[in-house]
Amino acid sequence: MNRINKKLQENKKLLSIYFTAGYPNLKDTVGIIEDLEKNGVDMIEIGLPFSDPLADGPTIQASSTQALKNGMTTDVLFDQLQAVRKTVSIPLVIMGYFNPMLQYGVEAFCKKCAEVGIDGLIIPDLPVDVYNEQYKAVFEAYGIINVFLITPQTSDERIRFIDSLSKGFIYMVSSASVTGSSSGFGDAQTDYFERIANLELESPQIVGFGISDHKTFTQATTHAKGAIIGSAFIKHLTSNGPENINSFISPLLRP
Amino acid sequence: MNRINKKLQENKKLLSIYFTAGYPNLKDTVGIIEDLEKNGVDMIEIGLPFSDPLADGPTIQASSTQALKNGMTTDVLFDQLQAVRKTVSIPLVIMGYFNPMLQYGVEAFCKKCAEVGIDGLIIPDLPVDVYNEQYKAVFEAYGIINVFLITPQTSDERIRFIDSLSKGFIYMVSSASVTGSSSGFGDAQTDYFERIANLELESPQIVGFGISDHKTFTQATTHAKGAIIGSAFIKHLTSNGPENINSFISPLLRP
Amino acid sequence: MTYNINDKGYYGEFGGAYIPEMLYPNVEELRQNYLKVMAEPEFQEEFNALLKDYVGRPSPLYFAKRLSEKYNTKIYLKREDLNHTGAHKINNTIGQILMAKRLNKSRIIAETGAGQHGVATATVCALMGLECIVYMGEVDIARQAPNVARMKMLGAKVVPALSGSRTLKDATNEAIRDWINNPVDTHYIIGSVVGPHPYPDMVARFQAIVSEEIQWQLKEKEGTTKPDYVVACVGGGSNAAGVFYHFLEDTEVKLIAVEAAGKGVHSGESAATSILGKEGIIHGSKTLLMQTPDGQITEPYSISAGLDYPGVGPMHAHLCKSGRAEFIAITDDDAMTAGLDLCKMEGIIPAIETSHALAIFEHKKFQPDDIVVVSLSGRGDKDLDTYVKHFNL
Amino acid sequence: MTYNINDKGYYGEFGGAYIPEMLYPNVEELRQNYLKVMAEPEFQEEFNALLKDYVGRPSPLYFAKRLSEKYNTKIYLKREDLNHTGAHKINNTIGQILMAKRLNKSRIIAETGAGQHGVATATVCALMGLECIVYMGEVDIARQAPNVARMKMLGAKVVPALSGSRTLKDATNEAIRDWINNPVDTHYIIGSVVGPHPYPDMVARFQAIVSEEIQWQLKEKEGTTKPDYVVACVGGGSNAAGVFYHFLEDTEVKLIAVEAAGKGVHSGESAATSILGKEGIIHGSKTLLMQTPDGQITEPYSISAGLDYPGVGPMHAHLCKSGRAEFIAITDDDAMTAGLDLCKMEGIIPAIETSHALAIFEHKKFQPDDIVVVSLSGRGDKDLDTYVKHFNL
Ligand SMILES: Cc1ncc(COP(=O)(O)O)c(C=O)c1O
Ligand SMILES: Cc1ncc(COP(=O)(O)O)c(C=O)c1O
Repeated sequence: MNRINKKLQENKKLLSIYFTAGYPNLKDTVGIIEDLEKNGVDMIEIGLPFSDPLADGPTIQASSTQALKNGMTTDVLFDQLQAVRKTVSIPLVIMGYFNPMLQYGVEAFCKKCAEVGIDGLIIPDLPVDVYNEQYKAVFEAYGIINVFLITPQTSDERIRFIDSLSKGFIYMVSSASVTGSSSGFGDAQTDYFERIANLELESPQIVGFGISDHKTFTQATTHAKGAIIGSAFIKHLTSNGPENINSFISPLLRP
Repeated sequence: MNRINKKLQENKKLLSIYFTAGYPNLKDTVGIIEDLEKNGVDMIEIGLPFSDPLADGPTIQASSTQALKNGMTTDVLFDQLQAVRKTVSIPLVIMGYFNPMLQYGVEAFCKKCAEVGIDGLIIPDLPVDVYNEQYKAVFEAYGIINVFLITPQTSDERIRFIDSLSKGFIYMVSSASVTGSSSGFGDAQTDYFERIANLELESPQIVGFGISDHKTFTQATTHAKGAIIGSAFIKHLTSNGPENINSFISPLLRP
Repeated sequence: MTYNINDKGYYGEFGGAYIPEMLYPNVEELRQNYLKVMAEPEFQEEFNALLKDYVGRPSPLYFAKRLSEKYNTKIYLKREDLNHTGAHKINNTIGQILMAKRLNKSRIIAETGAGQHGVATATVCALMGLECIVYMGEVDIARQAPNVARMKMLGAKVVPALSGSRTLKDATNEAIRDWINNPVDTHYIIGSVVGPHPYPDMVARFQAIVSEEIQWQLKEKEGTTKPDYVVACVGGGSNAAGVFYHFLEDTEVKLIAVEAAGKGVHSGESAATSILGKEGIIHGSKTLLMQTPDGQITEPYSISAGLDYPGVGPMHAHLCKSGRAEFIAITDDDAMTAGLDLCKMEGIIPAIETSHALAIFEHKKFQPDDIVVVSLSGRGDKDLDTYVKHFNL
Repeated sequence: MTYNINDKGYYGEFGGAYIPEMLYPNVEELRQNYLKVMAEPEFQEEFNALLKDYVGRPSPLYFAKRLSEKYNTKIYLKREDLNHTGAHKINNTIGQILMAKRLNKSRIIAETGAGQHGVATATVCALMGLECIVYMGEVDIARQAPNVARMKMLGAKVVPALSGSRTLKDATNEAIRDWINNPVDTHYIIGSVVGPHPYPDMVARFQAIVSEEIQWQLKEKEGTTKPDYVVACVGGGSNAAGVFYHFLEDTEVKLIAVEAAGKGVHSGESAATSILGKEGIIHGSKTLLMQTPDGQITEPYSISAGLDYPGVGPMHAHLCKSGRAEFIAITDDDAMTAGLDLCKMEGIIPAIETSHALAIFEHKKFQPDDIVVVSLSGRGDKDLDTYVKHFNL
């Protein structure tokens, strides 16, 4: 069973952390992953940096630009991850834009993911239909879970379609926005969270975008299985470097 | 008999000098006239300054602008000339643009000219035909001679027409140009001078434009009755002030 | 009473050719030929083909919906701003360059204020491969920099006029001086309905295409060839002459000429000739002009270089004196506001000259079913700096 | 083989809609409606009326006599520079603003490179009274200052894009981010045949008016609807799409797409996508784009802001790969020279984008009886500073 599915079966709200591979320094990737696991994080999204991350806000954009400047590439990332499974056991997901994967070759990419122990992919600009028609078979052949996004604008019908294709969890974008945009949740989010809960989907949902602290994590996970923190963690790395991950994670879990 | 006609009967080449009234200083007008006569000049064109002297080059333009700044107006000029005939006996001609005369009233202007002893007018922008149809009677009533211009482009036919209207002399523009343009005469001018001479006009011709020294004066008056110096004299005034007129005139007449 | 020119070259008591003898051969040549040449079928054909394929005529007659709603009347904009080079000026330069070619001239001179006429002249000279010299006041060179750059790109020589107020009047003086100095090979393309006869009439005839189009365009849109009002700004008056032309003798069509009041008609910084001017002679024409009691021409002022002229063409002097056209003076500020308003309401950035005409709606009330045609004489690309500074954009 | 789009939104293997789920409702709404709306008679009527009365269409097809003589072939210039706002871009924004209104959008966003699309968008927003936000790279804001001023005058908010090369690509990223953040009330008016399906097709259809006109205009002038060659510069490709559109399937008409070689195709400072690009995904579309072997999008370079884009629309990727169109890359210097040449020979100052297309005549020999139609996609008013500096005028 894929590590993601196993993790989703645990009887707890999951904390997932996104960070950009190669940021702040090229070789921080694995250290950060290890530290995150040590500090109790349940799942990690490793950002494969892209020159034109159009679904991301300024924080993640800036970290991607820096990571690319540091020398991060697809090959370098896979090299760094080569031995990650010797030390890390929580689910690892690569989050990245489709073009670098396309250039690498989608099959080669999936194969390599499987080799190094990546469990899933989040590709914001690979639409569900294209995945379904062209890439599903490859992903499944290599046991890679593709994670789809839904947003407050996604219709119930489409959500059910996405649910039917999901093999792991659904990435529930908290509000219509790029990453790092909103701070805190209002009535609109609460309504949306409840609407989705009422759909009683097969796939568990993990909420992303706009989660930055214990409060928003708790709000987001009232109905959902877990939540993902991205920009807030990148900001922490920018201010505090990769050494003090504990000071970010521990107040999140034990306020 | 008008002083101009009398002067034209003298058996000599006539030297006529143009200067701008009120230049270099507002009250220089009469003094300059008196000095010019004393130094042997035969006729004087007194420039009534105009804001937009479109037939004049930079030298006369600049002197006009300065004269206006000094406070020269039509009234001021006539005031200054009130007593000029007490000291000056050579022909005096006012050279000016038509608009100031029009504003003064053409009849009033002629009347005033007659009163102060002005013998003729040169009005570059009053065309022959307009003069002929509208103003001839007034000019003649006050005994004011209107002086017409001809240029190298003027056809023989038109020259004869102009000749027929002329009561004094014809102002022969040496070359197609604004004042102060050319320096010295070439073959074109010589041909033109000869062509006009051959027409054997009734009115004597006085050449203007491009005469600056004894040489050009001599060239210009080989065929013509006289010549007018304008810009060169203004330049002299600008450099030497109104006191040293002798140093300009005497080398012209006695090189 | 007729509002057109008579065979002596006068509109009523205004017009004529008050030129130095040095210009006589040139002006006379033109006078004797212009109507004949313009009547030639080949001339007409060439002129019309260039207006269509090169200039982009007909220019649209655009119903300005939002502006019409705002002022509760029917406002049509005659879109001369869409002409090649961006103003009505090119209608005239196309005509005159063809005229110059037929008169075998190889060298072209022009004056310019806003630079639109300079650009239009440089353009047709490039098109015909003729040498081009444009005189432009030093002040205007500074405030209409984009047009100076355009003229240079088009291969014209731009010569600064340094005398007087260093604006349009002085540029015109310099052009006339050039013409005096170059009487044989040179044609002077005057940019407005000013100057000695036959220029006012010739330029008006070349611009008359504008009102000719308005007639059939309005017929298409409103079922009538007659607007209730035609409104145009007046510098020298070529734009107004063009939109008025075919309506001159039809007094059911009311004509409104808008002049530049500058900082206020009686501020001492104005170019409102119809109010401040008196009969006199400027640039070879008997007309209304701003002058001292002594007959010295006054230095005008307007924020708009193209209206910054102390005279108007003799046609307009006659229209004013006879009461055929209503003359209204609009200040810098009111013009600028009307210009910005057009940008925001209709998505059209007008030349500041044109903005004066647009200000009419804040100054005069029209009836809901009045058809008001405003000449959108030019686009505002040349004026961006002035607008941006004025409004602190 | 067909060169048009298929019902899945692909031109051959290029196209599609590679968009984040956040954009799905917007793009899907558009996809489901665009053909239906465009087919509505009232839409057609409103679109065509605005093109005629507001934009000034048809734009002339001008026979460039002197240029034709110089290159000994028949050169026609399709005068999109005469459109309101000065380029072909407005054809598309008129169409899209009407679309946006029918989809009940109240807020408009756009990206712009040269500023022409930004101006065209700001213009139609003013016309319709809609809020307008334009994203523009910081570098382009500096080099196309006149267009920035125009957008401000038209009431648009210009937001600088500060990431990447701070040019068109980055402005597009920012616009997409805005759209993601404002999914309900906002329509994104993309300025070229790029972006996710249905944008490339929708924009091409709005621009198709250009080749439709060329057909009947050429019929009038040459007795045939078919030119031998059609030449257009390609940034994203909307201009080329417009002039190619009605000739796509008729292979007797040869198509030439001109890209910006910048300082030389292999100088490292270029925007010649057809040579330097590989298949990939940019701005929601599978197409050719300049990228590292690793799939990072390369920062392009061209002196012309409108061609300074690392991709081309999927239609053009297909035209290139299939060989239907010939792709030629022109350097900064050659483009500038061709631009100045047009000024001096024909009195038309072209946009620097357009100058790239004009440089074709120094790079390819045509036969004396070839009819070569070049899209004069825009006027050069926005580029005066760049020209003046380049040539030390
Ligand atoms: C756009 C525009 N409108 C009007 C004028 C005023 O000139 P005229 O009165 O001759 O039309 C100018 C002069 O440059 C101009 O550029
Ligand atoms: C005049 C002009 N031509 C061409 C282009 C290139 O864009 P596209 O290839 O979409 O026509 C631009 C872009 O701004 C432009 O302004």
